Amino acid sequence: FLEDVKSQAKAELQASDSRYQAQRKITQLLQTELLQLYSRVEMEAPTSAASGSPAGGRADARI
Amino acid sequence: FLEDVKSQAKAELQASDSRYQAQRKITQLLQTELLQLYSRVEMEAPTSAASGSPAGGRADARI
Amino acid sequence: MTEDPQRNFRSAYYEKVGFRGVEEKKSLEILLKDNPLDLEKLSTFSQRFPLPSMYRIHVWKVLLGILPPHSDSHALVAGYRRGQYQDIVEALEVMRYISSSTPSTHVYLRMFQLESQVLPRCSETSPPGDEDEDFLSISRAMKEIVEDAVDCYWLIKSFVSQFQTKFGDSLPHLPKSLEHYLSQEEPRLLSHLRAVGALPQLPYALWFRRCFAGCLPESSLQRVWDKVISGSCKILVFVALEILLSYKMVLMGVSRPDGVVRFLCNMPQENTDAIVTKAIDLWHKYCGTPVHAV
Repeated sequence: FLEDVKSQAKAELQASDSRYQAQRKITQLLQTELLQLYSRVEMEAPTSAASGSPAGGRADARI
Repeated sequence: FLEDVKSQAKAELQASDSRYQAQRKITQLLQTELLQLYSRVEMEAPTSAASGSPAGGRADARI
Repeated sequence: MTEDPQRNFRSAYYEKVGFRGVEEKKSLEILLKDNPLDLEKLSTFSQRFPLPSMYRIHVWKVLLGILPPHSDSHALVAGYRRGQYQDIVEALEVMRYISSSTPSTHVYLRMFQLESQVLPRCSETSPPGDEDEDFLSISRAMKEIVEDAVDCYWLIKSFVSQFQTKFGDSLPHLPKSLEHYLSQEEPRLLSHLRAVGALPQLPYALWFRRCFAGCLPESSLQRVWDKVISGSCKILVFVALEILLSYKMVLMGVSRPDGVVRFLCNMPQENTDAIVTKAIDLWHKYCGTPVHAV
């Protein structure tokens, strides 16, 4: 019976954990995506003189 | 003793849950950030004719 | 005592149409009242009998581990599953991998890729590979069987993952196995297929990697998947075998391998229920009817 309670708890924990793991993968992807987008924006900045500044400004703010 | 096992299981599940909630908050922040960055890039797009396309192009490429 | 052909006929008839079905349904209902559910008994049941359609999705979810054995955890775990599904969809939308106009099967593919950490970079969107096409094919079939999107995604994901883990190593041996049983059942057809060079070109990917998704209509397919989900990949060999046997006359008349392949990839959608029934009988004949664990 004790084993029963334990295995039930384990199954619940695994399901909860799987949700957490998915969330972690999402975070990683979002970070990669943001980094790429920032570097893209910065590369484009020189060509579009004035409008380039917001992106640069934001990047500074994060450092 | 059984109660002991049960309360331990409950604590573990709660810990997993709060890890999930924390991660979810990070995700939400990053998502907001990404949405803002996308709309910024797209607003700049008209001024910098050719170089504006990547952002728009990405969305298209994904569908 | 003399044989009573009339009675035999009648019981055979009832076996097919109803009475046996009622008994089976009752015994499944008893199994489903167990708490915790006995996965071994549930597997054995679905190896032996077709699952009644009203319980199919529930049993699949339990056998695939989407729901745990303890029934009193089902609500909690189902909530977690739903949450996980929603989180992933939301993130993919924000990152513009999907939009409201993306077909659901492609949404499922992106979700699966995200969870397997193989989501291609946006800049590297290449045409879908073989594995992606297999996944999409299975998704399209599952979508016809399962209405709820959350259930559908979890079933596709767990079906594909379990199939790969459990049977990945056996898959390369299935064509040889098919050849073996064909030589037992219909050696002339085997020699013909070999002689025209069709044997190595049979649609093994469609049969053994996609588990007949896109080949059989869903009503027949789900009875095959009952067996796969409860632990047998051998059934796939017997379905393929029964397809070959059923269309023996047609196939004997085709003398080019591409003709054979074309026919089998677009096989007639009638009689597929009978083909599956005969395939299951053959499978029980060669591999035995499972009584205990499989």
